[in-house]
Amino acid sequence: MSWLLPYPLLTAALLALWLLLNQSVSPGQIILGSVLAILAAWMMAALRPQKPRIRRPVAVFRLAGIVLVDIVRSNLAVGTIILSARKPGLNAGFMTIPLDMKSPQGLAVLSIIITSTPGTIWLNYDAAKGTLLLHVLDLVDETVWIRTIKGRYERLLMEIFE
Amino acid sequence: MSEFLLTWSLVLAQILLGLAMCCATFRLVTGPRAQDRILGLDTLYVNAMLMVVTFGIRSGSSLYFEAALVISLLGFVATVALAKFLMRGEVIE
Amino acid sequence: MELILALAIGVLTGSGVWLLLRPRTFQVIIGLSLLSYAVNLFIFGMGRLRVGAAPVLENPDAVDPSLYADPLPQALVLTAIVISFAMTALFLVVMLASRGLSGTDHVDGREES
Amino acid sequence: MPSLLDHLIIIPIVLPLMAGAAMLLMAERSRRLKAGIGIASVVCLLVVSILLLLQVDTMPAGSSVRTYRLGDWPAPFGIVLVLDRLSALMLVLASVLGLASLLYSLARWHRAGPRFHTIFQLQLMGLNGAFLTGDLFNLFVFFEILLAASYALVLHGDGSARVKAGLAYIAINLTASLLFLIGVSLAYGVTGTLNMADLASRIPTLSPDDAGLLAAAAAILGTAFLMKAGMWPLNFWLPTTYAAASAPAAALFAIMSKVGIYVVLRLWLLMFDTDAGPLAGFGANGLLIGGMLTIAFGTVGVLASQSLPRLAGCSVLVSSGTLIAAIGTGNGAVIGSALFYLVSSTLGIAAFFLLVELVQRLRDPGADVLSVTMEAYGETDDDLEAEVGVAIPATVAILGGSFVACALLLAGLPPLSGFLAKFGMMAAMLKTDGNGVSASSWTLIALLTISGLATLIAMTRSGITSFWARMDDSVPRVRVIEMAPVLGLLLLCLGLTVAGGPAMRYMEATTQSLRASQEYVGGVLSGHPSGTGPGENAR
Amino acid sequence: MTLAHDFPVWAAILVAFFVLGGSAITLVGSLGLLRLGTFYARTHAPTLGATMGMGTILCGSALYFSVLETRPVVHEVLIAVFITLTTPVTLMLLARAALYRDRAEGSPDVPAAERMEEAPQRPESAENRSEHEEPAR
Amino acid sequence: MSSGMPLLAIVILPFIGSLIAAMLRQNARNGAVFLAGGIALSCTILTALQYPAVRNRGVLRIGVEWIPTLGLDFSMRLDGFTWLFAVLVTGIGCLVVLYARYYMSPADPVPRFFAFLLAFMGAMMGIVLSGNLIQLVFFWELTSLFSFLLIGYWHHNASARDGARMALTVTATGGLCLLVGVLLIGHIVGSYDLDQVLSSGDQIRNSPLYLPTLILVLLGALTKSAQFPFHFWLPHAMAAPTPVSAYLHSATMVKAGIFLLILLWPVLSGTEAWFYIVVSAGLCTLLLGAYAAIFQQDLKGLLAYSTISHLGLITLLLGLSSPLAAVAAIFHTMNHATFKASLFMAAGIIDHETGTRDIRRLSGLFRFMPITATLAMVAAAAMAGVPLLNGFLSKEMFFAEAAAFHIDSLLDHSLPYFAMLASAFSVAYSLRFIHGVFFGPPATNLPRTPHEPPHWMRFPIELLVAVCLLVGIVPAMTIKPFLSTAVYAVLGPNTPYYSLAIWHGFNEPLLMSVIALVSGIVLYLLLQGYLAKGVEGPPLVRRLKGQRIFERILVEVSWRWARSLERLFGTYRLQPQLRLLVAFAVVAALWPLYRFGLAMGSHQGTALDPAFLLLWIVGGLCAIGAAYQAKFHRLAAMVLLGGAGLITCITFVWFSAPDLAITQLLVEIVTTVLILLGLRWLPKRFEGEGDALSLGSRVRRGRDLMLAVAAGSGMTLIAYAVLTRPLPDTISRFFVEKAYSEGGGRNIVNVILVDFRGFDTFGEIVVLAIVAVTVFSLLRRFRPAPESVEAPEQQREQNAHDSASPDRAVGDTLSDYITIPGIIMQWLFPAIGLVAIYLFLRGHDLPGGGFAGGVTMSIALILQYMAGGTRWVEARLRVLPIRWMGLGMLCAAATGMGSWLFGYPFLTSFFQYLTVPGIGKVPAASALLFDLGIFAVVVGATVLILIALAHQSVRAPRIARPPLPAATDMMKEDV
Ligand code: NA
Ligand code: NA
Repeated sequence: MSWLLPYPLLTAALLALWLLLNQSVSPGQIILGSVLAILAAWMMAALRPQKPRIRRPVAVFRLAGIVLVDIVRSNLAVGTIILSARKPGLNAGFMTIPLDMKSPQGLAVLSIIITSTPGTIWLNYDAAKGTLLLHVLDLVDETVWIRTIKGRYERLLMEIFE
Repeated sequence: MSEFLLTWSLVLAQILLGLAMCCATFRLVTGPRAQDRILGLDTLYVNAMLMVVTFGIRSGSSLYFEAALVISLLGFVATVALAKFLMRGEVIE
Repeated sequence: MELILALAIGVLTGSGVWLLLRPRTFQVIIGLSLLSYAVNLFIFGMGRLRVGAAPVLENPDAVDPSLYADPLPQALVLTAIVISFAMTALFLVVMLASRGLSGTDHVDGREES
Repeated sequence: MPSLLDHLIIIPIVLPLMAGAAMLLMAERSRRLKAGIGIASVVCLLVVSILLLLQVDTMPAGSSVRTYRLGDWPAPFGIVLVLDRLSALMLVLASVLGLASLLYSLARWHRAGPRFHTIFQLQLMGLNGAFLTGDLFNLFVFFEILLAASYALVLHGDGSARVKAGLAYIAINLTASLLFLIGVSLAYGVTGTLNMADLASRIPTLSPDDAGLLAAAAAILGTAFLMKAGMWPLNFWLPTTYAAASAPAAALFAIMSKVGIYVVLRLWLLMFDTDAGPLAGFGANGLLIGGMLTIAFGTVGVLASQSLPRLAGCSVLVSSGTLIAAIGTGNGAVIGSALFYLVSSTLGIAAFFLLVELVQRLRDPGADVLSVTMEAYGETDDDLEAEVGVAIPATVAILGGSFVACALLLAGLPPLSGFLAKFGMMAAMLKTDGNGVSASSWTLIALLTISGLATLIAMTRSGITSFWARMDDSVPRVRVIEMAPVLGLLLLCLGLTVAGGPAMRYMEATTQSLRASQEYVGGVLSGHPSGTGPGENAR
Repeated sequence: MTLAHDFPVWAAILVAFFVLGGSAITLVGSLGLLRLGTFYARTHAPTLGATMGMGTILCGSALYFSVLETRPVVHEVLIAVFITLTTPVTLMLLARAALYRDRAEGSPDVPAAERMEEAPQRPESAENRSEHEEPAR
Repeated sequence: MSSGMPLLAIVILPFIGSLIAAMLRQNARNGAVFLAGGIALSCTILTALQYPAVRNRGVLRIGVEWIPTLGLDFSMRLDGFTWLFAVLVTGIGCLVVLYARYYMSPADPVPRFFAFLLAFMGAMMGIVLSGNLIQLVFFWELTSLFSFLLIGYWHHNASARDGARMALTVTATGGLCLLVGVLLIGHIVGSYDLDQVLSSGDQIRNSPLYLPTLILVLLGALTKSAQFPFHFWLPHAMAAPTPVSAYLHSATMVKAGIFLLILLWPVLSGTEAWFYIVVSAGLCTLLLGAYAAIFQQDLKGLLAYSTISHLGLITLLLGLSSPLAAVAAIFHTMNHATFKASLFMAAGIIDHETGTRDIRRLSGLFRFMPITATLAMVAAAAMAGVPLLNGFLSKEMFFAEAAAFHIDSLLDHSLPYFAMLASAFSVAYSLRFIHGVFFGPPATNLPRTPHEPPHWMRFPIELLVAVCLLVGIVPAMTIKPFLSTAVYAVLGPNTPYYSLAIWHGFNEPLLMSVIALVSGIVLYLLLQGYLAKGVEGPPLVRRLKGQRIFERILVEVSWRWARSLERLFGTYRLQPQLRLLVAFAVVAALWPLYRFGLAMGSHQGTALDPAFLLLWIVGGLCAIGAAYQAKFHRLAAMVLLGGAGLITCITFVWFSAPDLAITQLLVEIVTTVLILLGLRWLPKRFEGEGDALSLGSRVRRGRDLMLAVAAGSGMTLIAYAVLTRPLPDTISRFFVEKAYSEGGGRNIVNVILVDFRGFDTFGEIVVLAIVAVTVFSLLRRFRPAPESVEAPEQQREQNAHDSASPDRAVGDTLSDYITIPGIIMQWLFPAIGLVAIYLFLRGHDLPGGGFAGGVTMSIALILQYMAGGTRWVEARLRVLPIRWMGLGMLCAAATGMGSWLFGYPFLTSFFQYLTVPGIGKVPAASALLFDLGIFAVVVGATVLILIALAHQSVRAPRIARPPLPAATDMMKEDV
């Protein structure tokens, strides 16, 4: 079975992608989509990526909810800074956060979360030291950010991926 | 009523997006550094994608969806290449 | 809108021609790209401008040509885009080869005296 | 069920494509196999094009146009291939040159870079397509094919001269292609059609307001074509590029500039003939003057050439100028002879390009400059006054004989066909039915004469340095497969002289049908499709 | 412009709100490109458009088409997913590249790499800059 | 017909012989001689046998249809005059072959010599026997060609080369003039047929084109017959082997000019223009030649100048336009041929036996070769016009004509005196020839010891001298019938009474002869002292060297002028060429608009949308910015270009072209990656301090700016004019109506691309494939600029940093940089692939299609290359782009040909709805198969282009090798 579906989750996602693209859940599209999704997964298998393992699917949804809320909040915050401050960006600065997570997939998701959230940007992850360099637009208190990232995101991500 | 509302909100939205594109273009044209220009281009891509989406609503047709989809999926490739060129002096090593 | 597009074509052409006449190969390649945008828009414009009338038959029975933008120039532009991409690639590589062999990126393979 | 013979028209396009594509699937090493396929394909092309020529030639007068509806869509909507005398002639010419160059390249050039055979086949496909298509935009596409392949062939081999020339060649042609697109689309924007025959049929009904725009479209197109044809002042790239290209490529290019001529001839006669209203005869003077200036510049170039390849390149200009000016006269008899000239000069120039490379194996590079300085300051070294002839190796003798033949062809001297061609054009210009001979005809006659003389002087100069004033007596290695194409092409020219009657008759018939544009228009728009199916609703 | 006559007003109001709101947020974000003083600060600006701006406009679109075609039209989700996946990639790579360049020029405004202090400063660093852009103001 | 066949044979046989001779082995001396001799002899006999046909004023004709549309037949014509000439040409040809057998060294590869000689003879016979004027010119130019080869036979001698080239240049130029002249005659008469032309004398002389015709024809004739001022080539032609000189300068080459003058004499002569031009040319030549001959030191030089002089005499006679003079001219032509041929041969024998031709060194040869000396003396006496020899008879006639009255002018009145003067000169040089060579003390230290030549070598001279004597003594019994036949053929009813008697009583001509003879002897005696000094060249006119002037002019005109003209009106640089092309196009487009007027249309445009205006503010700024930045800030220019492209793409969306928008965008992306890949190999440019603009470059920039503005405004103008016009009745109507019903697709653009105009797309993929293959092969031998061979600066620094840090390995910076984003890029790989297939499959009905799908697929691949690097990807994926392209093209072509099986033309599409269980109706169109081919080619080509560029970085070790010198590169690889 694993030769047919090397990445079942990916295959499912690709099938979903196909159905969404075609805006149809007709049997024909499901069959065609499945075939294509399997083919695409084989294509992916050729690249021999590390197999991600998702241990706690529930955490995925929690994380998604948290991130969504954070994004909306940060949007408003950053918007306010841009519009209101006389010289916006004066508080911006770099900071380093030590990370415990090692899973590349987890790190990738973290990078997406951090960068997607307005106000923070992922600059560099030093794999040797396990430190992450960030740039933050409103860097008043580093600890707030460390708490947010390590507490809110990294913990959940480690639950999911490690 | 709804027609009036939709028409004008969309026209206005497109003007806002157009202005947003002008802002991005400011960075694109003035820089000062290469990274600023690339950032401007990336912003321009996102704004353009949104412009296409509003245009789709305005024309009531889903024919323009794929254009937006392609920008969203592949627009980043150009900027990634530019960014990598800045960092490594080479796009493919 | 017609005027805007016509002016856009003019600006692209002007910038493209200016670059085309510059002495550096890179300028020429950018100029050719700008010119090809201008030409693509020009071809496209030859079918006149229609908003919200994409030539895709929503209803296969509605075959009144006045409902749709002229599809032919669009097909022509598609071909033109592909060909100009190919030619850009070729010109680029020849430009690199020339730079490597002649030691200069001047279009004439040597700096002007 | 129509026979395969009905599809003969498209063979010149599909066959080289299939051959070229199939060769992409073969490894780089299997050159011998590829050479075999290439030769087989070109020989087939030659046979097919001769068959097509015979086919059109035997068709009744007034309906000598055959069409092939691609995708079975009727003209003017679909793309049609149109075969008439002119296109059949050009097809034969292209495959003759193709065969000669391909054979020649088998000696060494096909090993000088990867995928030579594919490119070569596709080059032929582009040429054939350009000659056959009856659609303006499709013409653009085939122009791009033949240009793309020609870029590859210019760059084939190595060396900075090729790359440098290639860069300029590509830049100029890309610009011209953009002009082509502008012209085609503008014509579409004004008339609403892309089919050449349909375009011609719409011109008489064109609103006077649109005449200017259509003429502008034609002028822009004309610029692109005349650039390719090598009209002054758009032709400075030509000698440089042709001289830089490898011999078989340059020989094949002899017909490339003729593609521009072909299109001008076809479109101009079709669009702006007498029933074109205010546009009738638009641009004739431009062609005439441009052609004459081109002859003049080409002549100067021939004289100023320091090397044989460049001399050959400049003689392309002379040939192009002659043809452009001949078209510009608008005189049917002149155009008829000009077609004969086209064939003769194309064969001659191709043979010369092939020969030049062999001849250059004889000479040391400094000889060219030396020959002129010796001429200028006299006092040659007279020490070796032995009055015994020097034995000439057979190779050198054959090369020398071929060189003489090329010189005669290019200068328009007997006994080869160049003489008949020039004579025919001059005689036609003088044949005025009682009206006086125009000043432009006098000028053109003078230019033709002077250009012939200049070519002779230049060829003599370089021939003497190459063959008679050789410093060393080493015999270059020339293979039979290199010499045979040259001799073959020259023999064809001799054959053209001997069979001048039938050849000239064909050219006259071609011109007549070209000038009767209704024949073409009618043939294409209503015409006799060759590959029709059983019925309308069969689709 | 083919806007349906019988489009429900409530939906129209919602769509208008989403679309206008989204574009306003996007404009604010892009305005950030103008207003923010340093490159790193500016990198935060486009995320507004790429997250909430995009999200609301896509919501508007999904709502509009769902009402128009009286069936759920949700393929806008794809755009959201793709933008969410791709924009961070660009920004990360770009910001890191900028960091490298600033470090290489010895800019005092960026945190130095651990060993960078010891690495010899290149005297020709100004020249390196002149290739692709003007010196930073 | 059959009666004319020998004429054909006479012309063709020599050419056949020539071909055979050319194929003989180089040492096949006797074979070549027998061949050449046999052919010359058979031609002579064949010619002689035709006499009965022409004797009674008959004309022999044969015509073979050649090019009827041009009014050209291949026709032969023989009358009394041409018969006589033909006999001369073939007869002397026989003798020359015999003579050459002994003259040419055994080491000489004579087959080539005889091949040229025979061909020359054939060409000469062609001239003589031509029945129409174009054919005459045809053979005329052939004689120029073969004489060139003959003169240059000993081409290792520079003088032979120069002499040959000069002869060719002068005579071929004349030939071209003659061609035009003949064309004019044809224009006037309406035919090139000789009989018709000869009967249209009045028409020609009264034509307004008479003068140009005359001048052009005379240019041909006078250059060929070496008349002043074109005489200078002849002495230099003496570099030829002596048999050649004997042949060319007695009976053939130079006589071709005379032949033409005589042939056309009935139609061209008799006017003042004719008189003045021909007489002056003849007179100058006569005097100058004779004068120069006296002072020559080379035997052959003396004979050459004497030939010039005698040709002048004949020309002068023809110029007089009187029938009697014409008779004299014909007669003297024959006589000159006989004595001059024998003299040349004699000179050749002397040269052959003594090893020199220098009169200063030769002396007293009578002792060593009495027979040859006697023969030469007789021939020389004929040349001098001594009684009882043929030369005397014609000279008498000449004197009589010179003294006669023609056109009342100073020229006419002075003629007798000049005639006597020239004759005196000829006596003097004949004396010099005889006295200087055969008498006096025996010569010492000659290169060889002289003795009599082999008998058969002398035989031709004996024969010719016998003719001289016989004609001179008994003209009535020998030459008279033939001469009268010839004369009648030329003059027809105008034939005058003339007498060939030796003795006409004491009359003016005799007196003149005596005076000339005596003064010639006196002159020679007076000059002996001067001649003994052995000075080169004739006094007074020594500085006037025609050859030097000719060479100077030739070099000046054909080289220096040509080079400066080429520089002035041409260029080798690209920029001016592009400028010209653009300017030409702008002018060409605007000129008709100006001429026919340009009105804007009245079409109701689309309403202004402020957002669209904003878009193009952005687009315009990007375009102008790109133009501004491209010189020093390449990356900025690229980014700006991308902005302009994006706006273009949105414009397509705006105006209802979703397919275009998608394609434009995809291509945009690929192009950016492509140019960036290239940029790595383009060393940086620095904005140097020395970039202050010079005035010249300011002017150039100003001009370019104006051109750019003109081009831009022109495009705006035209675009606006069209955009505001209503759309004409376009062929698109058909596409809209048939797209679904007959094309089976709803996306009309795509149906056009794969069906209605699928052939365009077919071509387009071929272009793509060609370019990809070209890029590939160009990059296989790519040598980067030396500055960019190394890894980029960034990489070197980052690697240095990595290796300097104790806790980092080289490459860590890269992996820190790319790993995390790389994972996301990897995730996107199958997604993009799926989207590619989606775009491909839906193309026929909705925006998308094979091209869009193909490019998307290749972007998916390239993204992996960007994330993981070349080696990483290629260790995992095996992409064979060339195969993809080949298969794609074959697939497209096979789809196209598939319709043949059903009896339809290429690319006819088939579609129908298949009902698939569970899916429903599925459109199955052959167009999809075609689109698949496109997809494959696009993937293959795009990937090949990008990967080939990307591979350059991997090739580093090979690249690091210094580039080979360019020109020899190919050779080295090849051999
Ligand atoms: Na962020
Ligand atoms: Na017409």
